[in-house]
Parts: sequence; C-alpha cells; structure tokens
Amino acid sequence: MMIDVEIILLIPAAAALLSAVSPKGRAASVSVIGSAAVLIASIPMCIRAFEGTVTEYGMWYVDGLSSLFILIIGMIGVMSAMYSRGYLLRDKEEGEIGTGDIRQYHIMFNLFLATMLSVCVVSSVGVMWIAIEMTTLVSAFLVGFYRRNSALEAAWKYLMICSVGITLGLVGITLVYASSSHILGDDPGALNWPILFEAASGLDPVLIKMAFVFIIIGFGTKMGLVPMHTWLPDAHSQSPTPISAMLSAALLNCALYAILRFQMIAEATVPGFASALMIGFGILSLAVAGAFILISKDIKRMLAYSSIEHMGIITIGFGIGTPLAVFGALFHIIAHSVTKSLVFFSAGNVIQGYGTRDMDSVRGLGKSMPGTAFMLGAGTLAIVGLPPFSVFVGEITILSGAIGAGMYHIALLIAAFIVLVFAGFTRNIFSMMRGEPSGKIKAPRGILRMLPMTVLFLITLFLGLFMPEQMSDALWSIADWFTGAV
Amino acid sequence: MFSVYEELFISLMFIPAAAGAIVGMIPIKCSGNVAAFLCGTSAFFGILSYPLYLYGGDIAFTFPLPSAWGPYSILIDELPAMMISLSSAVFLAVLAHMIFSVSVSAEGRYSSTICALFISCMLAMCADTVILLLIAWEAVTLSTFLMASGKNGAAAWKFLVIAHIGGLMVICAFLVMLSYSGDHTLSSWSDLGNAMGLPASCGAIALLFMGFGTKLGLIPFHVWIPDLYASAPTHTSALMSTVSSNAAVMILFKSIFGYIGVSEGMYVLAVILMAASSFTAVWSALESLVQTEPKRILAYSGMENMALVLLCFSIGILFSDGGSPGLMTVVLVAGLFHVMNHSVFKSLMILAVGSAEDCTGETAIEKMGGLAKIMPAFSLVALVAVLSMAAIPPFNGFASEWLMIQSMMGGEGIHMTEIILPLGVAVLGISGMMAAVSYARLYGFMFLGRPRSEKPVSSKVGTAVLVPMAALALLCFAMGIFCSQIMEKLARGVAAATSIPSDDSFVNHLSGTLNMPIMAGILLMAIFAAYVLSRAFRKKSARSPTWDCGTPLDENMQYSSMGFSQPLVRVFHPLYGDVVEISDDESSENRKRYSIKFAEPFVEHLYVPIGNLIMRGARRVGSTQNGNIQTYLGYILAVLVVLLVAVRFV
Amino acid sequence: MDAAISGNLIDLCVVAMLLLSMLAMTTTRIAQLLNAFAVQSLFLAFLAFVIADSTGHTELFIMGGITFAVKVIGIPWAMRNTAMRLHAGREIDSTMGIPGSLLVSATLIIVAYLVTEPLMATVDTIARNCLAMSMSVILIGLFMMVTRRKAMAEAVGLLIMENGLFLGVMSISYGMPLVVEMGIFFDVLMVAVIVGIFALRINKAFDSIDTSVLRRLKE
Amino acid sequence: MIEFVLSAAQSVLMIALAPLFAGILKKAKARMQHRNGSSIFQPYRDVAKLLRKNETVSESSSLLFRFIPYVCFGSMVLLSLMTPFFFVDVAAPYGDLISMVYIFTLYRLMMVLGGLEGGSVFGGMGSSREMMMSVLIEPSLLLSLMALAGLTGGSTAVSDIPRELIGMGVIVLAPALVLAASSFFITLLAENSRVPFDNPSTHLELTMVHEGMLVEYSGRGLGLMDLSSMMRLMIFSSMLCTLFFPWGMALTASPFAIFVGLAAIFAKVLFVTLAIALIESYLAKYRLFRLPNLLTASFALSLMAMISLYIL
Repeated sequence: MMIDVEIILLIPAAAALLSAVSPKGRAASVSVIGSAAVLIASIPMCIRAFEGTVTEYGMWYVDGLSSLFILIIGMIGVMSAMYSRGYLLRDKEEGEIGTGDIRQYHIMFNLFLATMLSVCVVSSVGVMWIAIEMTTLVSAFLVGFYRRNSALEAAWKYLMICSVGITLGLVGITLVYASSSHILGDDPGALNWPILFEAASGLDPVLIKMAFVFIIIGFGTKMGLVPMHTWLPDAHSQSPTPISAMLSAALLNCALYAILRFQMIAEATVPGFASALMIGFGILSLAVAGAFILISKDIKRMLAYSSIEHMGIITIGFGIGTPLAVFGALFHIIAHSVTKSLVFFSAGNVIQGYGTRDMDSVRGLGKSMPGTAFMLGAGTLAIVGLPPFSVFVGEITILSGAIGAGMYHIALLIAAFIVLVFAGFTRNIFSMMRGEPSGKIKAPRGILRMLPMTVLFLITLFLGLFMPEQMSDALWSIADWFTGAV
Repeated sequence: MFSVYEELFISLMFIPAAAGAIVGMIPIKCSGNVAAFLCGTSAFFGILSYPLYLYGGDIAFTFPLPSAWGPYSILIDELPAMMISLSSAVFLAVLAHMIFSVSVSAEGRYSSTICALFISCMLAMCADTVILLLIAWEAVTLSTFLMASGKNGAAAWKFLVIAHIGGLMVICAFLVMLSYSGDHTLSSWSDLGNAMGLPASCGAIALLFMGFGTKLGLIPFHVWIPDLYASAPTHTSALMSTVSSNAAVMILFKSIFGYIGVSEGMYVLAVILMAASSFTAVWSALESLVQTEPKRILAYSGMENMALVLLCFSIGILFSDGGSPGLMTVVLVAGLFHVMNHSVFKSLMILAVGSAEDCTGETAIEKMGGLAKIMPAFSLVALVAVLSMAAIPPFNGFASEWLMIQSMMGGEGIHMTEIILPLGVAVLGISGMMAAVSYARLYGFMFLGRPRSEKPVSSKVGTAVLVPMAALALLCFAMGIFCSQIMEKLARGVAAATSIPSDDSFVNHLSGTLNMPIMAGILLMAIFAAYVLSRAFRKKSARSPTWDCGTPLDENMQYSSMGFSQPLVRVFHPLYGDVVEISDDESSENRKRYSIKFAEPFVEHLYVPIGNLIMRGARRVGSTQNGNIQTYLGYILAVLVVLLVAVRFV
Repeated sequence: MDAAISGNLIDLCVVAMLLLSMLAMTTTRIAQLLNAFAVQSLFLAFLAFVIADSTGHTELFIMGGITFAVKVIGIPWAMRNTAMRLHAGREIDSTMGIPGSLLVSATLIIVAYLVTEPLMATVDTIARNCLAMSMSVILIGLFMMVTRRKAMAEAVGLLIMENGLFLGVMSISYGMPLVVEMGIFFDVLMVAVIVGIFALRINKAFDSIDTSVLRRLKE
Repeated sequence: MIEFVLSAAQSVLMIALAPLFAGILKKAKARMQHRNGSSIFQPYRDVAKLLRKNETVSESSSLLFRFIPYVCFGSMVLLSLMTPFFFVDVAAPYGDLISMVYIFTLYRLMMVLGGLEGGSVFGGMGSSREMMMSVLIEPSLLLSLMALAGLTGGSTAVSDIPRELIGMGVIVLAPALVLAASSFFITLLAENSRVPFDNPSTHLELTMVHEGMLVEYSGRGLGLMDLSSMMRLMIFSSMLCTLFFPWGMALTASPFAIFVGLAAIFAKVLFVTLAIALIESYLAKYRLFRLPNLLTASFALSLMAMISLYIL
C-alpha cells in the first residue's frame, strides 16, 4: 500500500499536534524538524514524478507539476520555520506576544503547511478547492496573529475577499463539472483532474469559457492578480514576516497551481482563450504592481506588490504557452519563491532592528547591520531581475518565449513595466542603505536569522548562474507536457 | 590549439580576480589592496591575450557547468583579443594608480567590485554564448553601480535605472536575434539579418544602438553621466568611461555587423542613427564647454568621443547601402580604433584630474590653477592626454579621427551620401574643435596660470602614481606612431568578425598618405632644431610678474573659466538654455551678483515631465487601494461582470 | 410527483430565492436580513428535495437536509446570537440607497440572463432555467457585500452568494460528488465560524463592526 | 632626387619669403592709407632684433611656456615642408590635407595655452576668442578641403590635387572650386587673425585676439611666435594658390617649368597679399559677435561647393 502522499500530509499535521503539546519553547524546533521532514519525505516521490512516474492512488494525484510546487512549499516551509524561531523570540522580548502565542503560531504554521501541501497532491478539483479554502481559513489566523487593530483589519479583508474569490472559483468548478456531465455522467471521479483532462477536448466550449472566467477571477483573487489583489498588501504587511514569506512564496503558488490545472483543461477545449485571459491579467498585474511599487513607503507592502508583479510575469509566461515560455514561468516560480523569501527575511531583520516598516525612516543600514544589508541588497538586485541571480534567468526566458512566439508587444510591455518596478524598488531599498543610522537600533542576532537567508541567497545565486541537467530536464518535461508538445 | 594552455590562460586571467572579489569582502584592513593586487594580476594576464592569440590562434573555453541557456563558453579571436589586451592594460594602469595613491587606501568592498567589473567586462568582450554575454553585460552595469554609489546615491540610482533600460533593450535585441537563430553560440551567428528580414533587423539594430547608447551617453540617455562622473570615485569613472565603453562598443560592433549583418535598404536607419549620434557629439561638446567641474568636462567629452564612434558605425551601415565594402571596413576600423585610443587617453586624463583633485582638495575648476608649476610631471602627462584628446598629431587621438575624416571624404560619390557625408565631416570638425576648446580650457585653467585659491596644495598622492600615468602617456604616443600597424590588425579583425566582403581598396585609405613615424619625426626634429638654434644666441632670460597695467594681480584678476567659454556660449546661446541669476552679494552692500546657471534641457524638458507623469499615474493607481473592503469587492464584481459580458458577446 | 408539478415547484423555489435576495438588498435591519437569508436557504433546501425526488438523485436529500440544518437553523441562530452579543445595533447602512441598490440588482439580473443564455442550450437538466437565476443570486450576493458596511451584513452577503452557488450546482448538474459537496459544506460552516471569531475580535478592538472603520491600511 | 631637392628648396623659400610677404602686406596697406610705411624688409629686421633680445618670462608661467614658441615654429616648419609652393611635389609627403588641418590645430592650441600661462586677463581673453573662432572655422575649413578632394577624385594627398586639377584643364574652374576657394579665403583671414576678424596691428586690449595671446612673450619667444605667424600666413596663401588655383605650377623638374612655376606663384601670392591688404584697408574689424555670421557664410559657401559638386 502506498502511503507516500499520506506521509507528507501527516507529518505537518503531527507536527501541529506535537507543537500543541510540546514543552515550552520547543514548538519552534518541532516546526523546523517537521517541515524538514516533509521536504525530505517528499523528495523521492517528486523525483519519481519528474522522471515521469505519476503517483496516483486513492484521492491523490502527484505529477511533475505538483512535485515542483510541493518542493517549493517544503523548502520555503523549512526556511520560514527556521527564521520564525528567532523572529518570534524577538517579538516576545519586545513584549508584543506571549508564550502561548508562540505555541499557537506553530500550530497554525504546521496546519498552514499541511493545507498548502494538500492543494498540490489531491486529484479532485473539488477537494483542491476545499484545500485552498482551508489555507485561507488557517492563514487568516496567522495574518491576524499580532491582534493589533491593523492586523485584524488585514485578516478580515483577507478572509472576506478571498472567501468571495474562492466562492466564484467554485462557481467555475461547478461549470466545468457541468460541462463534463454529458461525457462523464455521474461518474464519482468526474471532478478528478486526470479524468477531466483526458476528456477535455470533448467538453462544452461555451461552458468552459465561462468557467475559466470564474476560475481565473476566483483563484486569481487568491493568487493576487489585479484587480483582485487588494487583500494582498494588507495581509503581507501585517502578518509576521516569516508568514509573509510563506504567503508570498508558497500560498500564491498554490492558487497559481489551481489555475494552471484549469488552464490546461481550458486550453484543450478552447485553444487560446484561457491564455489570452492569463496574458491580460498578467500584464495588468505587472503594470499596477509597478505603479504601487513606485509609491510605496512601507517595505513589506512594497514586497507584497512585488509578489503581485512576479505573479503577473509568471501568469504571462504560462499565458504565452510556448514550451520556452512555460519553462521560463516554471523556473520563475522557483526563482521568485526563493528570492522573495530572502528579501522578506532580510526586511524582517530591518523591521525588527529599526522598529519600523517605513522605508523613509530607515537610514544607514549598511553601517548598522552589514550582514542584513548585504542580504537585502543582494535580494533586491535579485528580485528586480539583475544577474547573476535566478529571477533574471526566469524573466529573460519568459521574454524570450514572448519574442519567440512573435508577441513583440507583450515583450515590450513586460520590459517597460519591469523598468518601472526596477526603478521604484532600487530607489527605495538603496536609499535605506545610505546615510547615518539614527536612533536606537537593535540588530537581530543569531545563526537561525542568517542561516536561512544565506541558504536562499546561495540558491538564488546558483540557479541564476547554473542549471543542473536534472533540473533542466525536469522543467522541460513539465513544460513540454504542459503545452502538449509531447 | 593548445587546449591545456587555453585553460591555464583563462584561469590565470579570471581566477585571481574572482579570488580578489571574495577577498575584498573580508573585513580586514589590507583586504582592499590585496584584492586590487589580485585583480592587477588578472589584468596582467589579460594583456597577454593578444600576443597569445598571435602565437596560437583563437582561445576558446567552455565552463563545465551549464546554465539554463546552454553552456558558458568564451572565444577570444582577433578583435576581442586586441580589446582585451588593451582594456587589461588600461585596467592595470588604473589599478596601479589606485594602489600607489597614498591618499586612497583601497576599501575592501570597492576593490572587490573592481574585481567584479574586470571579470564582467572581459567576459562581455569574449562571451560566446548569449546567456554569458547578457549576464556579463548586466554585471558590468551592476558592478559599476556598486562602485559608484558612494557620495551621490541619486546619481548612481539614475545610472542604474537608465542602464537597466538599456540592458533590457540589449536583451530584447539579442532575444529577437536568438529567436531567428535558435543557436546559443554566438560564433555561429552570422548574417541573421537575412532570416530576420529588414524590419526586424532594423529594429534590432536600433534597439542595440539605444541599448548600448545608454552606457555610451547617447542623447537622451546621457543624463546620468555628468552626475555620476562628478560623484563617483576617480577610478570608477576611469574604468567606467574606458573599459566598459570598450566592451559596449565591441559588442555593439559584433552584433550589428557580425551577427545581424547590414544589408542594403538600411539607408533610413543609418541616417537616423547618424543624426542621433551627430547630435550627441555636438551637444555634448557644447555642454562640456560650460561645466565647472573637471570631471563633468570629462564626462561630456567621453560622450562626445563615443558619439563619434557611433557616428562611424552608422556611416558603416550607410556604406553598406552604397556597396562599398572597402570604405565600410575603413570607417569601422576608425570607430574601433577611436574607442581603443579613447580608453587610453581618457583614463590617463581622468587619473590626472583625480590626482589633481586629491592634491588641491577642490573639485571646481574655478578654484584651481597653476598646478603645472607645483606638479610639473603631472602636468606633462596631462598635457599628453589633452593633446591626444584634442586629436593633435602625433598622438593616438589624431590617428583615429584622421581615419574617420579620411573615410568620410573617401566616401563621397557613393549612392545617396552626397549631402550626408559632408554634414558628418562638419559635425566631426565642429565637435572635435569644441572638444579641443574644452580640453584647452580644462588644462589651461587647472594647470596653467596662477592659483585661484589660497589653499595649500599638498602632494599627498605621491610620485609612484606617475608610473602608470607615464605608461599610459607612452601608450598614447606609441598608438599614434604605430597607428598604421594597428589599423591593419583591426581591419583583419573586422574582416574576421563580420561578413563584409574583403576588398583591398581599404588598404589605400588605411595608411595611404599618412606616415606617422616620419611626420612625427620631422615635427620633433623641427622643434628640436628651433630650440637648439635659438639657444645658440645664448641670451639671458629673466623672470618678472605678469604685465598688469600697474596694479598688483590678485587671484580674482585672472580670466575665469566661465569667461573663457563665454564667446561660444553667446554664439550658441539658443542651444544652452542658460539663465542669468541675480542675487544679492552679501559681502558688499548694494551689489548684485550675476551668475549663469546652465540647466540640462533634457532633464528639465524630458525626464522631469515624464517622471512626473509616471508618478502622477502611479498615485492615481495608488488611490484605488483606498482601504475600503467594499470598494475592493466592487472591483471583483466589476471585473466579473465585464469579463462575463465580454465572453458572451466577443 | 409528476414532471410538470416538480418543474413548477422548482421554478417557484428559484424565483423565490431571487426575490429573497432582492428583499435582502432592501432590508435595513440585521434581523430582517438574517430572516431573509434563512428563508432563502429554506427554499434551497426545499429545491434540493424536489430535485432529488423528481430525478432520483438521492444524495440530494442529504444535501437538502444539511442545508436545512446548517443554513436555515444553525447559521442564522449563531449570527443572531453574535449580533446580540456585539450590541451591533440593528441598523445596517448601505453605501447606496435602496432604489439604487434595486436598480443595480435588476441590471445584474439582466446581465446574468444575458451571459447564461448560450448555456441554456448546452445543459440538459430539468432545472436548467435556474442557471440564470443562480447567477443572479451570486451577483446580487456579491453586490450586497459591495454595498453593506456592517461586517455581519457582509458575511450574509457571502452566504447568499453561496446559496446561489448551490442553486447553480443543483440546477446544472444535480450536485457534485458527495465527498466534495460535504467538504464544501463543511468549509462554508468553517467560514461562518471564523468570520464570527474575527467579527468578535474586531468588535473588541474597534468597538464596532462597521467595516468603514477598517480603512487604515491603504496606500 | 632632383624633385626632392626642388621640393626642399621650395620649403626653404617659403620660410624665407614669409617675412617678405608680411612686409609687402604692411607696405601695401600703408600705401592704400596714404602713408609711407616701413620697408618691406622690416619684418626680417624685427624678427632678428627680437631673437637677439633678452627674454623676460612671467613668474606664473610654467616650463611649457618656454617651449611653446619652439613647438609653434616647429609645426610651421613641418607644414611648410608639406605644402607645395611652385613645385608640385612636397618635401615631406607623409601627411595629407587633414593632417595639415590638425597641425594647424596644434599650433593654435599651443598658442591658446600660452595665452593662459601668464595668468593675466589679456591672454585669457585672446585665447577665449581665438578658440571661439577656431570652432567656427574648423567645419568650413574641412568642408572646403573635402570639396576640393571631391573635385579631384577623393584623394587628400597634397600633391595629387594640383596634378589632378591641372590635368583637368581650365574647365574645372567650376562653381564648386570657386565656392570652395571663397570659403577657404574667409577661413584664411580668420585663421591668420586678419581684419575683419582681428586687427593685427592693434594693441587695444578690448579688441585684440592674436596679440592678446602673445602679450607675455618677449625676446626670443616673441620673435619665434611672430615668425611662425608670418609663416602661417604664407602657408595658407600658398595652399590657396597651389591647391585651389594650381595652374602654372611646375609639374616636372625642367628649368622652364620651374621658372614658370616661380613666376606664377609669386604673382598669385602677391595677389592674395594685395587682396588682404585691400580688405584690411577698406573694412573695419567686426564686432566679436558679428563674426559668426561671416564664418557661417564661409560654412555655407563650402557646403554649397559640396552640393554643386554633385548637382552641377
């Protein structure tokens, strides 16, 4: 009996339980070990999937695409868990939270991990929807963790907007289900993605078009596509920093994952429709996020807008739909997750060191916290798409995909908005580096603060320069499969 | 051919610099100098690349780990080898100047970015795969930014953004080329223009021109240059204006004439590019006349020189239409030669100015003067640089400008160029002369005359810095004397890098009626003879104060540098947009102080309005995030309704 | 039950649900709103029974039962209690007046008809006319969330949307596979609970559940 | 060999005759102004006197100041070796027209730097004005030479042009040539600081350009500078007479051709000298900011020469 999938879901669930009963101060370790265990446990299955062996039994379905997301979630989980420890301890020293809060945090953290993982492993799109809704419900507590007024406000908006979105997504799923009913009838597996995908070419095109509109609006809300993105800057800025990283680097990906699954179906039924919508939403997200980045004052809000921007780029990449563009988009997902968590973690250090999120009141970072400043600088350069970091490779691959597909106007728009983002981001971040530090600055210390950042920095640097053949093969096989080139 | 040697050479050239980049990050005191020394080692081996090429042919190397976009490989053939050798020499000289300057104790971080700049520039010049080229080129931008972001953060940011715009243009152009070629190896690209068709290749050429133009100061992408030069450390400006310009010109040349390949029908494009570069040349020469800081003068002069190089390239495109491959080779050689020469004399001049600024502690030209008496050796090498920059024979600046004019004069009679080429010559003449004026001004007001401030001049730079400067000065002279040989080598390199049909007619132009060694010999002999002959009279020479109509001269009673350029400012008044500001002079009652302010019209009328427009748009977009959840839900409702209706009816 | 009667009953339920959404748009009291919602849910449950009975999809009986238990009784009761505890006041303001809201709702119904019109032909269930209705209910529910300022009213808007969604599910496909449907139901319940928790927290922090106080996070 | 001797001889002759023509110019001017004037050999005496005098150098000047006269003189010697006079070949065929233009620039740049050396106001003012003019001269000078080269088939070699022109016969007295020559004549006046660009005989501070730059020189230095400036006028005149109007020049080393060449060049240079004298007598120096008009006219003339080369 295969229990691969159950294991990776049960580990975080068990970790959640354990952190509920673990002795004082041990909850953090439980999270670190738990998430690391998830990552390790999922590796064999994922490698199998990359090599072409789909794990499919019971209600589970794990192929290459899911594996990519599982690995990202696992990795970001480990990093965030490590970073959380020091971050929360510091919060506790400041008196912002109590011991009980830390315990609650870790319970929710593990549950959050479990729900996100479950999005990527289930076979039925209905269950996938449930899992996505669960991520909202669990993470709402993490967003509202600080119980400050602003945090509550953010959590409330997050909860309401995402619930509305997800409801619309369910309408889309219903329509897909309806469109399949004349082929698949009352098959209890009619909502299973592989079955739907197989039957996709025979689905009703009118229904599928409408369904995809609902789906991209519904899941796009969760993913942060403009104009449904409105919850995102609030939630990212108010939640504890490791959670911001998780939201940005893992949660948005889950919603993206759902959209991708439906895009594949819709493309098989009505070629071109879903892609056009995705390109449209992607460009809009990129443009609007660029504008917001130019005017942001709050570092975490700016990073949140940057997530919107990158989700836009990724969406465009998938929308273009050539193998090269999809390859680029897949790579960009990894690059964005790694780099964005790096930036979030270093921003977290800055926030705790200076006690403010307002970028105008942070000066002299290079002098007061050289290590963090280095990581923040490198992360900034990486996230705005400069080599030798991974985001650069992702961006130019997507650009190349657009140009190769003859979509010069899309390439032009991407390039133009990237410049906007670039200008805003670098101006804000690098003005923090200069000048003289003023006031009392308590630079965060501890190996667990720097270790995840160092690891992420090395990963983004390595991926920016090199791509091992195995990884390239895996991504290409997904891209080829995704675009139906195989 | 000797693959082991190739690997050895490549590792000797890059590993010390890479090590330096890491060593520089270590926060200990001497790490800066150690890193600079390591980089110097690399640069020393870099110089060997051309001799090695002559000895053993192409040097190729592929890095064992692949990137997402194919392998990293480099290929050093004739043209890159020459460029790398020369750039390494300049690099070495600048590094030596940095290490020898006692006033500048190399900061570790700074040295480490210099190492990064070395690696990225050299890789950009010899890259053989697209990804390596693009990464290296962007890394040049990045390391320049890191080296420059010292005093004036805003200037460095402006540079970064504009350079990034340029970088994206370059990236897009290369991606377009790649989409037609399908091969990541650059050396397999040739004449992609045939496959791309005229519109795409013209578009790609225009993108490349603008993209690299952002680094070279093509108007209107030049606004970062003066500020950055004025605020960046001396060695940053010295490397930025020479080595990275070399790389930019080199890649631009290879892409336009090698990868894409010019073809007939690019007449309009060529004329547009000529207009842009001519305008840049004249404009920057004009602007350089009214700058008050030596470094800004050098910034504009760098723009002027690079604009001339770009002018050469656009004339090269023009010649392709006229079907004159020989002349095309000549004009391209002129451009490439000029960029090489520029890197030598400009680095020399920047180093001299930097040292002078270190000694006087002044950055305004109005406060300097009379340094020639205090620092005679400095002023001599600076004079060499000035003469080279002003294209005075027998120095190298003359050689390349001569070849430019030569090719343009030779080109008349070619289809459709009757009016354009004379205008090109006129541009060359007027901008070259204006540049000469501003160098005369620079030199005259920094080194000659009487001191304009009472601040004592300290010689804290030491004398060791003269060694690299003298080497550069010698190089200026040698490259001028041996210009014919260099031109021939360059012509060979051009033929190898492009598919321009070889046509022996260019040989006539390359060294036809110019014999630099003999001409220079006669000149020197004539000067020497005049000296000896007049010495024969053996007359005494006395010293006395400058003639002053009887009143003692104080430091204000000297011609001022702004006054020096006033006549030209008056002549070209409509172009300057200068504003006379009248303010009360505090020091004396009832007196007004008149001062002229020169605004950069491109900042005022282009960048500021665009920036305001973007910011206004961004704020308007920002107001959509108004904090009200009902509005947010309204967006969802609206987009849902709109999309549903659209799907229904479209 | 013969087909004609069941058809009529279905139409009746559906129209009643739509009318109740419109009614909900016009209410100004929280209690009325909750009543409207409860009655709408009642019709939904009834609809499930009718469809289950007439088509033989027996699992719809279960759905109807759960709907009745949760939406007709459970959630309205819980929310009424919460509202009492919050002393939220009875008034629920709207950013748009009643006539305006009704006009927009009418427009939304027209839109829903327009966009679902081509779908009518492709769906062959007995309740396919309900598709337009369910779309209208969804849109009106969303519109209600757009216009209502009180947190409680917004939550009800969300629930109305979900009612519309279930209406759609039943009308075009006689319900999804049971596991999924149960899961979804469970989720809805969770949403209601968590929204309640947050409403309490917000009330504690802001002394109000008027969402117009929640406007501090903006650019 | 005989060609080389001849060309060397013509260079020596040019250097030797430069003060003479300067004297003739002064004399002619004086005559036109109904003055007696000094002897036409007076410039020789002046130079000789200056070269024998002690030198006084400004305290603020550097070593460069001492060397500028030699450099200026050396560059003029080089140019006279590169310019044909009565014989078509030149002694130093190692540079072309363009190099000559740039050697003139060397001369001018050195003079300008010398003007700044003293740290006085006059030198700076002279240098500044000189530079303004040179900026405006440069394009028309280059263009008129380009028109000339265009007329004769693209070569910029100094000896090729007269050969080609003579070979074409008198028909090449084409509009292009006339226009280019007029443009060149204006640049000649400007380059040599003649009226209306400058007043060579003034020492009024506000108007002087060329003399302003020389104000700090004395003795040997001044002598060399004066000699160089006379040589410059000579070289320009003979460029005008041999490149634009080469007819009569000796193409071969036969005695008759040499005789004709000598006679022709004397006549032509004398004509140019007299023309300059005439202009200097009948025109006043222009206001500084009217000069651009004149130089623009020169530029327009040379541009028209280029155009007429192809249109006509």
